[in-house]
Formats: sequence, C-alpha cells, structure tokens
Amino acid sequence: MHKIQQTYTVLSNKKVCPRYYHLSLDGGKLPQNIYPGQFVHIRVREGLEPFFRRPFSVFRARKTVDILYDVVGQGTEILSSKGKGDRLDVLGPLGNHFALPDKNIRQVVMIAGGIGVAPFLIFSDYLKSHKAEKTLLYGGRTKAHVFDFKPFVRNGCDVHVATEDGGAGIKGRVSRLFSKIRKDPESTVIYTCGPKPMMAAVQDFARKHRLPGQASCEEVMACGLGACLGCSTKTHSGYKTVCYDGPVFDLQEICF
Amino acid sequence: MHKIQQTYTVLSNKKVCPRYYHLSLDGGKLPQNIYPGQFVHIRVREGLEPFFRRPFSVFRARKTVDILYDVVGQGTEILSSKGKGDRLDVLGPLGNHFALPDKNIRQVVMIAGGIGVAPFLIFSDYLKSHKAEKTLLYGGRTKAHVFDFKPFVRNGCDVHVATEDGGAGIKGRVSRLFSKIRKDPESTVIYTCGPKPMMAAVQDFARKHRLPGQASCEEVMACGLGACLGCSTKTHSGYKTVCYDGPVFDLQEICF
Amino acid sequence: MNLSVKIGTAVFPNPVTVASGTFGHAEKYYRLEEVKKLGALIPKTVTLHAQEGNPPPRIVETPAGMLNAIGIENPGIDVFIRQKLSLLQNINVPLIISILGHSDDQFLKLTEKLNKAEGVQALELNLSCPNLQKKVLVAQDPRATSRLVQKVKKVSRYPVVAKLSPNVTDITVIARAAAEAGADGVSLINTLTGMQIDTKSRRPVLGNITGGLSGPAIRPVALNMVYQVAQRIKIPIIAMGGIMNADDALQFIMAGAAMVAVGTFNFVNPRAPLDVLQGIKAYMKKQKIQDIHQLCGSVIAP
Amino acid sequence: MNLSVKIGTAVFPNPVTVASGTFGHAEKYYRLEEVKKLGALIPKTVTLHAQEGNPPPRIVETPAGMLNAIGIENPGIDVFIRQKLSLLQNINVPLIISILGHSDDQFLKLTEKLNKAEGVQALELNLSCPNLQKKVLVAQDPRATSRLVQKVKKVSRYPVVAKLSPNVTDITVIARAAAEAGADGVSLINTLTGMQIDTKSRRPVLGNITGGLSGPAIRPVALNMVYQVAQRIKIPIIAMGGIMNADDALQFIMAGAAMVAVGTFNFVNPRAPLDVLQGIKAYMKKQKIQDIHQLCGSVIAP
Ligand SMILES: Cc1cc2nc3c(=O)[nH]c(=O)nc-3n(C[C@H](O)[C@H](O)[C@H](O)COP(=O)(O)OP(=O)(O)OC[C@H]3O[C@@H](n4cnc5c(N)ncnc54)[C@H](O)[C@@H]3O)c2cc1C
Ligand SMILES: Cc1cc2nc3c(=O)[nH]c(=O)nc-3n(C[C@H](O)[C@H](O)[C@H](O)COP(=O)(O)OP(=O)(O)OC[C@H]3O[C@@H](n4cnc5c(N)ncnc54)[C@H](O)[C@@H]3O)c2cc1C
Ligand SMILES: Cc1cc2nc3c(=O)[nH]c(=O)nc-3n(C[C@H](O)[C@H](O)[C@H](O)COP(=O)(O)O)c2cc1C
Ligand SMILES: Cc1cc2nc3c(=O)[nH]c(=O)nc-3n(C[C@H](O)[C@H](O)[C@H](O)COP(=O)(O)O)c2cc1C
Ligand code: FES
Ligand code: FES
Repeated sequence: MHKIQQTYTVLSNKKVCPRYYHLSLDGGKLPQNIYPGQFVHIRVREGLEPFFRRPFSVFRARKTVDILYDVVGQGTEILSSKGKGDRLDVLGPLGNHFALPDKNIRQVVMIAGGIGVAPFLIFSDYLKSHKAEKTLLYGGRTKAHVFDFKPFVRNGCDVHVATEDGGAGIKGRVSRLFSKIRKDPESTVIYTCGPKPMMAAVQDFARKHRLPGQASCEEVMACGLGACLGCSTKTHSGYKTVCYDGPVFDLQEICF
Repeated sequence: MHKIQQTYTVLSNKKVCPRYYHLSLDGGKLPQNIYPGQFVHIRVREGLEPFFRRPFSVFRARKTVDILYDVVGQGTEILSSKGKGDRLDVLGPLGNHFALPDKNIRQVVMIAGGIGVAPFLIFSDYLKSHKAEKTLLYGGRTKAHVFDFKPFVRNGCDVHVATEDGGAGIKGRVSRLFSKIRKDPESTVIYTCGPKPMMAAVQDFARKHRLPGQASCEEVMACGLGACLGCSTKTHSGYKTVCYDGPVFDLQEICF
Repeated sequence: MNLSVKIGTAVFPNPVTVASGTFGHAEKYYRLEEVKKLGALIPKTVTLHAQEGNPPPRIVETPAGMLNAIGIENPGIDVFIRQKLSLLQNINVPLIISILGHSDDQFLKLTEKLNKAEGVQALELNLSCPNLQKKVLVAQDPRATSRLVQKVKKVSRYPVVAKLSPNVTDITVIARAAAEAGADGVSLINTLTGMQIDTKSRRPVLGNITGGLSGPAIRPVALNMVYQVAQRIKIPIIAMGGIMNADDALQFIMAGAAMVAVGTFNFVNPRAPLDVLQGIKAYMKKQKIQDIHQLCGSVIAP
Repeated sequence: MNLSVKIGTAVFPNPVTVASGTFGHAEKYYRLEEVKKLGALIPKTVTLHAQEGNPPPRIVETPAGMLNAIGIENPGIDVFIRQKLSLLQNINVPLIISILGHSDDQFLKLTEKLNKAEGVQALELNLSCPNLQKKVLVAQDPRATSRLVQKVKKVSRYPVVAKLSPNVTDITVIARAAAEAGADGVSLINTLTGMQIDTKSRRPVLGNITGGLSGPAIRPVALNMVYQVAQRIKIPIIAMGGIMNADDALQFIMAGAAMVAVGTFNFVNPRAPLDVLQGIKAYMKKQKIQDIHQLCGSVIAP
C-alpha cells in the first residue's frame, strides 16, 4: 500500500568505534530519493517487541543506504545483531531535509553532539561542490564516541573534536569549539543535531550572534508519517511533528 | 527462589529428521533427578514473545538433558535457532512420571504418535534391566517424521513403524501395529503418548482387552508448577492439572 | 464473492477500514490505487475549532501496545473541509468522518457543516476520547449517549455511528442506548485509559499524565466487547482494538463485527489494512464462503 | 532501610507479595528460605464449598499477556484450612487469605472459619472474579461493595482488603465505597474481561468463552487505576497488574501503592518476586531513600 515501505538486505553492519555501528543496506533505488536530514524508520524485527519502528537519520546514501547508530536499548541492540544477508522492513525516506546554503554563504558550520553527527556525512556529500568553508564541530562524551572522520575530511570539512573527558580532541563540551565559528550573520550558517541541552546552547549562541541555522530534532515516534501526531515538539509556532514537519526546523523556532 | 529454575548451556541442537530437532543441554546435576515422563519448561527467549514458557518431555537424561521437538510455531522456531553455547532458562524436572512396570510384566508396549515418542527413550533407558519384552509402536504422519530408532534398539526395544502415507514402515495409522500387543492383562502393560485421537484409540483397545496402561497428556501450560490451574484436563475423577497431577495418568482415567 | 457491507444507507465495498487517528497523509506516502481498495477511511477526529493538542511527550511504547495522549490535535472543521476533505475525496474511497463536539451544540454544528460538504458516506461520533480534560465521557453515560445520538440523527443527512469507550462497567448498556436512539452503527473500542511513570525522573511519561492504551495488548478486551454488544443489538459494529492481521480481523467478524479497522498497527506495518483485506478473501475462498455476512457473528458458542 | 508496611493492624516486613491464583506448591518447588523473604503471600482464592472450576481450555497466551478462566477451582475452606494453611504457615511468611463467597452470608461464614484459624494476617475479599457466571460483580456496584465490606469488617478479627475489578467505569467510586465502609485496604486490579476466537474452528478458545486478561499487556491500565485511587482514598493499596520487575513495581509504588504483587509473571519467571524486592532495595540505596514510605505516592504530577 505504501510507496515507501520496502524490505532491504543488510550488506554490512560494523562497529566503527566502541559506541557506534555503521549499517549498510542494499537500498535499490532508494538512495537517489534521499536528501540530507531525512530519516528511515526501521522495523528491527518481526513481532511485537519492540513495538514501534526505530527512526535513524540517513548517514550516507550513495549506492547503499547507510545509518550510524548507538546501541542504547532493545531496538538498537537487536539491530546490532544483524548481519550480511538479513532483511529489514524499512519506511523511507521520511521527513524534510536541511536547506542547502545559499551561494553567498562562506562558512557552513555543522555542530554535532554524539550520534547527532549521523546526518552530516550525507550533508557534506551534498555540500562538496559548495564553495563555502565547511566546519564540523563534534562533541562526544568519551573517546569511545569518536570514530574515523576521514570521510568528512575527504568531503572538504575541517573537523574539530571535543570530548567531555578529554580522551580525544580538546577537553570539554562542544561549545568550547564555538570559537571556530565566524560570527557573520550574512555569510555563516549553522546546522546542528544532538542532545537537547547541546542544541539549546547552539541556539543561544546563534541568537546572540544573529547567525541563521537549522536544527534536526528527535522525539519518540510511532508512525513516522505524520499520521499519529505523536512525535510533536513544541515550537514558537505551536506543536509540530518531528517526523513530518521536521525533523529539521529553523534553529530559533524550537522550544528546547 | 526456585529450586528448579536454572540456566543451562546448549551443547548441541540438531535436526534428526526433516521434522524433528534434538537439543542437548549441559544439565549439571539435573539429569540424576529426572524420571521418565517428566518434562522441562523452557523460556525460549527473554522478553514477552512468546509469553509463556514451552514444555517438553525429557527425551534423555544421562550426562546431558535432551529434548526432541517438532517445530510447530514461534516458540519451537526460536528454539531451533539456538546453537552451542546459547543459554536457556529452564524449569525442571516437572510433573510426575511413568510407573515402572512390575516384575511380572512380560511385555511393555510403548505406543507413540509423532513427537509423542519423546518420553520413551528415557523410559527405555530405565527399562534396560527389566526382563520384559519392550515394544515401541511408532506412528508418524510421513517419512519426514521418522528418525533413527537405533538408541531404542540398543535399549532392547522391538521397534515397529507405521506412517500414514506409507513413506516408512507399514502404511496406515499406528493402530495397524496393535497386532504386536499381547492381549494378556496380567503380563502386558501399555504406555502411550501422542495426539488425542490416537491415545483415544489406544484407550479403546486397552479397555477392550483389559490391558492396564498409562498415558502422557498435553495441554497448553502457563506455570508448569501446578500453581495456576490452567492446564487442567478432564478425567473421570474431575479436572486434573497436566503439569502437576500429570502429565502421566492412568490410561482409563482420561476423558479424551 | 460478496464483501460489501452496509451501515444504514451507506454501502462499503468491503469491511476493512482504518481507525480514526491512525492513518494520514495518504496523498504523500501511499499508492492511492492501493488505498482505494479499502472499504472506507476514517480520518482523525475533527472538532469545531482547531485544537493544538496535548503537550509532549504524547506517546510511549508499552508491552505489545502504546499509550497516546494526542488530545485531538486538528485544524477544526472548516479547514478540514476546505483542505483535507478534497485530498481524501481524490482517493475515491468511502469516507466516514469522525467528529467530536465539546457540547451537544458543537456536535450539531459539525454535522451541519458536513451536511453541506460532499463525498462523505457516514459520520462517526467520537463519544469516547479519553485524552481531554473531562471527568465523564459521553460514552460513559447511557443517557448522554442516547440524547446526543438522537439529536445528531435528526440533523444528519448521513448514517451515524457512535464510537464507544471500553472504560465502562457494561458496554452493552451504552451500545443499546445508542441503538435505541437511532444510531446506524457503533464503533468499538476506543482506547483504555492508562499511564506510565519514568522511575528515574518520577514523572508520568506522558505530558498529559494519562493516555489511551491501544494495540494488540488490548485485543482480547476489544473482542469480548464486540462479542457482548453483538449479542444485544442488531445495528452493525465497526470493530477495532489491536487488529494486526486477517486472523485478528476474522475473530472480530466472527464475534459479530460488520467492519474491522486497523488502528495502531498501521504504525508498525502500514501494509496491514491491505494484508487484512487479502487475508479475509483468502480465508473465504478456502472455506468456500460466498458472502461476508455468512461469517459475521458466526462464532460457535453455547 | 525501612521497607515495612502496614495494612490496618497487620505489619508486613516489605511491600512485595504475589497475586492470588498465581503462586502455589511452594513447599515442593521453592527454596522456602527465599520465599520467606517476601512481604506476604496471597494464596489462590478459597470459597466455602469446593469448586471444580471451568472446563478446559482454561488459559491462552495473548500479546504480552494471557487470558484465564480457571473458575476459582479450589478445595473449599475446610480442606484449605486443614491441609494447605499449615503448609503455608510453615514457610513463616505473612499470609493474606483471599476469599470469595457467592453471597454475603458465605463471605461471613468464610470469615468466621478463618477467625478460628491461626497464622493469618489479613483477608482479601475477592469481589471481582470475572470467570463465574454472574452478571454483575460485587466490585462493579458501590453499594454492594460497601455493604459487604461493612458486614465482613464487623466479624473479622483480621484487617480486610477489598479486591477490585478494572471492569468498571470509575474504579475510584468503588474504592471509596470500600474505604468508607471500613476496608483496611484495597487490592487492584483483578483481570480485564477478554476473549479469543480460534478462526479455524470458529469457537472461543476458552472453555468458558470469556476469561480475564492479565500480564504486562494490562500494566498501563492497572497503573492508572492505582494512581487514580491513590488520589482519592487514604487506605493502603495492594497493586498488581503486569508487574515483571522492580521498575514496574516502583511505578506502582510511586503512583501510590503500599504493596505490590507479582501475578502472571510468576509463570514466566518464578524468580520475579524476589527480583522485584532486590530491585526496590537497590533503587532505594542508589537514591538514598531510607524509608519506603518516602517513595509511596511520590510521583511528581501537576
Ligand atoms: C529523526 C530521528 C533520527 C534519529 N537518528 C538516529 C541516528 O542516526 N542514530 C542513532 O543512533 N539514533 C538516532 N535516533 C535515535 C534512535 O531512534 C533511538 O536511539 C532508538 O530509537 C532507540 O531505540 P532502542 O530500542 O535501542 O532504545 P529504547 O529502549 O527505545 O530507548 C533507549 C533510550 O532512547 C530513547 N529513544 C527511544 N526512541 C527514541 C526516538 N525515536 N528518538 C529519540 N530517542 C529515543 C528512549 O527515550 C531511551 O532514553 C534518531 C531519532 C529520530 C527521531
Ligand atoms: C507435558 C508436555 C510435554 C511435551 N513434550 C513435547 C516434546 O517432547 N516435544 C515437542 O515437540 N513438543 C512437546 N510438547 C508440545 C510443545 O510444548 C508444543 O509443541 C510447543 O509448546 C509449541 O510451541 P510453539 O510456540 O512452537 O507453537 P505455538 O505457536 O504455541 O502453537 C502451535 C501449536 O501447538 C499447540 N500447543 C502450544 N502449546 C502447547 C502445549 N503446551 N501443549 C500442547 N500443544 C501446544 C498450539 O495449540 C498450536 O496448535 C509437550 C507438551 C506438554 C504439555
Ligand atoms: C495515536 C492515536 C490517535 C488516535 N486518535 C483518535 C481520534 O482522533 N479519534 C478516535 O475516535 N480515536 C482515536 N484513536 C483510537 C483508535 O481509533 C482506536 O479506536 C484505538 O486505538 C483501538 O484500536 P487499535 O488498538 O487498533 O489502535 C487514536 C489512537 C491512537 C493510537
Ligand atoms: C491464572 C490466574 C488465576 C487467578 N486466580 C485468581 C484468584 O483465584 N483470585 C483472585 O483474586 N485473583 C486471581 N487472579 C488475578 C490475579 O491475582 C491478578 O489480580 C491479575 O492477574 C492481575 O495481575 P497480573 O497481571 O500481575 O497477573 C488470577 C490470575 C491468573 C492469571
Ligand atoms: S510519529 Fe506519527 S506523527 Fe510523527
Ligand atoms: S500450567 Fe499452571 S497448573 Fe499446570
């Protein structure tokens, strides 16, 4: 019944650092239709446990559809047990996407907290031909949350890392990296994804310096299709569904 | 809290014929405490799906605890996916057991329908030193339900097989093998386990020829401990729990 | 094979529909030629004025189900008719419009507005939403149910279905009140009131504190209610509550349902309504049943 | 750390117990030194005369739960006192005896017989068994509940707990009736009425046609009812409904339960009641909570 419900085959599913897994799906024609910031909604196994599907940002969409994920509970635990050849029931691509920066933009700043980094690789793929300086500010809790950023570097990103325990990059929160941001409202744009407190800090910073930006949000989801109105989040223009109106919102719109 | 709740390691789990699997558990001290006809109640996986444990007759209990099972639904499907080293939460041994035949018995007849054969291997282990002739009448639906009966033969059993499609042994139901039964109420005893219609036929036959016997019954079970009174079956002396009062009942007691 | 069913004067090509609040944006995400195969659609409940809904979190998973406290977020009947109804009509599938008034008067105004619209086959009166700040629901009071159904029936040009709540001592009393008041059908069940607490924060998980439990977890409760109601009243029942597949749907039909709706399970498997329809057909073929009415209420119980 | 709780004059060393009908044969299967650690045991409901129970099948799995229609199979109060009570007393754990009379008079006779027995800490009046051929349960009628509780209270030498049914429009009304009639506590919830049909045979799966739904599936419903009742009455609540682990139990305690009972989940994991007890202790230690009463009703809700 669904245009967007398909079963895909797992091509690989590997740990890329102590905390994160990288899953590749044989996406058929799916990759062409995916824009940066969109997500896929995965039924991690048949049956009723867990009951909901699980949403994951698309990490990359070239020939395969890839996600990067953190094992935080039952759903992601089951996902981590999948291997080559296993089949997954996937809805996607879902949601809106990051707005591509205007031509006059000279710095694109991506601010990621932990697994919130996921949508930025596909975004940097799309930004490749954009002349702007691309800066990824990544904050992880520990070294275990830090993986290989070469694909970002290959896409022309400057990558700066901070960890709370100082195990990798500089010690501290990602806000200690905000000094890398040019404070020019005309030519800098911020994109952020990560835990709410971090995004709230980004929002404050951007507001203060009048920098435009977008944020990719998370809420628990049921349908993923904008049907149940369950994933609503508070914005300055009322409740909005993260799955349908989002996950990407104007940075200043969201009430964190 | 439970004397009889333990986690055991799977030693092997193999298909023994197209329909049946043979699972061996490293049973620790469990095997010594098991009598023929008793069962184990297995949580096939953590979580709520399936919700109940699944009961299985003990097929053998020497150093390991073994079950023989047919994949008929979700629970046994999951069980069939277990491999060496997996751990299973097991309650057991549960229920009563077959009464060992008196010394004056000259023929012990075991009448099994399909997977109902499971309790008879351990029973034949116990009967090894008994002087009586031991006869196993086995009825299976097809050849796919017939496995290697050598262990029974080694225990001194005469094995006769009937299949409904004639794919192995003689063609027809197990009742076509009743001719192997000596009709002497003093020296013949019948033990049966299998589908209800088959056991009903055995009951009729035994009643007609006044042969004593016992039957091992099945009902859907929740606790397996005689606590919930959920697995009750109708007998001529009222409802009895299969898990606690049974699974073994006097052959003529049961209302099939 | 005849699958068509009637509710009042409305005819539906088959008994499979989707429950209110669990299906949407078909125009964007679904193959409409597939959606068209369904017996009907029941969109999210509409109120007279726009409602912004409850504060998040609005949903949480529970064992084999979920709690929701959406709070009937909707754009109000005028915007609904202007913007959504035409999108739905384009699908070319019968529509049962679910409405909720916060007073008898609001129900009547909603009905009048829909009377003027086109392409509507029936009305479902949501008398049973547990997520609004009301102490007693209409569907918890036989007199209120009776009064409201009577009033709406007088005005409505469409058949009227009363959607009932499972949060009652005896649902057959309410169903009978609706039937005697002239309802053309009843829908059951809406959600069971429930709650979950986050023991880390010691707060209710839902922004609304309590919510409505739905999904397979409640299916046995729904099936019993449909069975009990079918013993007592003659008007058709639209059954819902945990339906995931054709076997579930057939249980409800055998218990006496005229139509079956997939609700929560749409979120897990959006293909479920069509799977249900195909499965019902396959069952009828196998059992050589020519007419769905032979199955309706066919459970063999002493 | 103080875990002890009181119901009327009865004191229980900790709040963890097992629900009636879900625990038995401890003497054969359990390590009694472990069972002894529980706050109390509530054995299967006893009636005045022996009951043989309902025809099988009596149970069936449902999504995250089960239906049962046992029909209070039990040997009758005299045999119970003679044969089972002493086995239970040997465990040396407080006992709450669940009784059910088919009339007020039978309840009184049961009470009188237990008055003469030894080693009983409290009575639980089962006013809510859905599996007997009654149209209305005592616990569906506030007046009947009130009258019965009053009568039993007059006679009983033990604290009296009324076990309530979730199959009601507003359980707080019934709970208040019990409290005002002098009950020392209320137990909730008993099972929700449900049904399942085998579509192959077109027959109800249960011999009794309908049964009671229990297990994790109904936990959100139970939690809401405990929360609602705790807002309205002051007497202690024994909470049950889908408890599998300490987190579940803590939700009920935060919602206002004085005691928590593991029911259906005993069948899945017989170690669950002890796991719950240990988990509650671990939580209190971690959160530096000295007294369980600090947790009771501690949910933070506007
Ligand atoms: C649009 C979107 C994109 C996402 N992208 C990614 C991604 O690329 N990589 C990744 O690892 N995770 C991503 N998440 C979060 C991911 O969906 C959750 O981590 C996952 O659902 C947890 O499932 P679980 O069963 O393992 O954990 P659970 O046992 O369900 O929960 C563990 C913890 O995760 C939280 N959680 C559960 N579901 C969600 C959810 N839908 N959104 C946010 N938090 C949740 C729970 O509240 C709990 O604290 C995304 C979420 C959204 C909404
Ligand atoms: C005392 C006892 C001993 C048993 N010994 C064996 C054995 O040695 N080997 C073996 O393969 N099976 C045995 N069974 C049957 C076995 O328990 C069921 O086949 C198993 O529980 C089915 O689980 P499932 O999830 O795979 O199938 P389900 O999906 O649960 O059901 C598939 C079919 O099996 C039936 N069934 C489910 N549970 C039971 C049950 N407890 N008893 C009988 N039928 C059931 C269902 O009604 C259905 O028709 C025994 C049952 C009992 C009560
Ligand atoms: C997220 C969600 C939103 C719902 N919204 C409505 C609604 O707006 N109007 C209504 O009558 N019922 C609503 N319901 C109830 C369903 O229509 C249905 O009656 C109930 O969920 C039981 O069916 P199910 O278990 O198949 O979901 C909603 C249910 C869910 C889960
Ligand atoms: C098999 C079974 C038998 C039960 N028997 C009784 C009973 O005899 N008396 C009673 O008051 N409740 C009985 N109950 C209800 C439980 O005590 C409990 O109230 C209910 O099951 C909800 O808790 P749970 O979900 O943890 O099981 C029974 C429940 C089950 C599942
Ligand atoms: S998850 Fe259903 S509307 Fe977003
Ligand atoms: S399964 Fe509980 S008494 Fe037999």
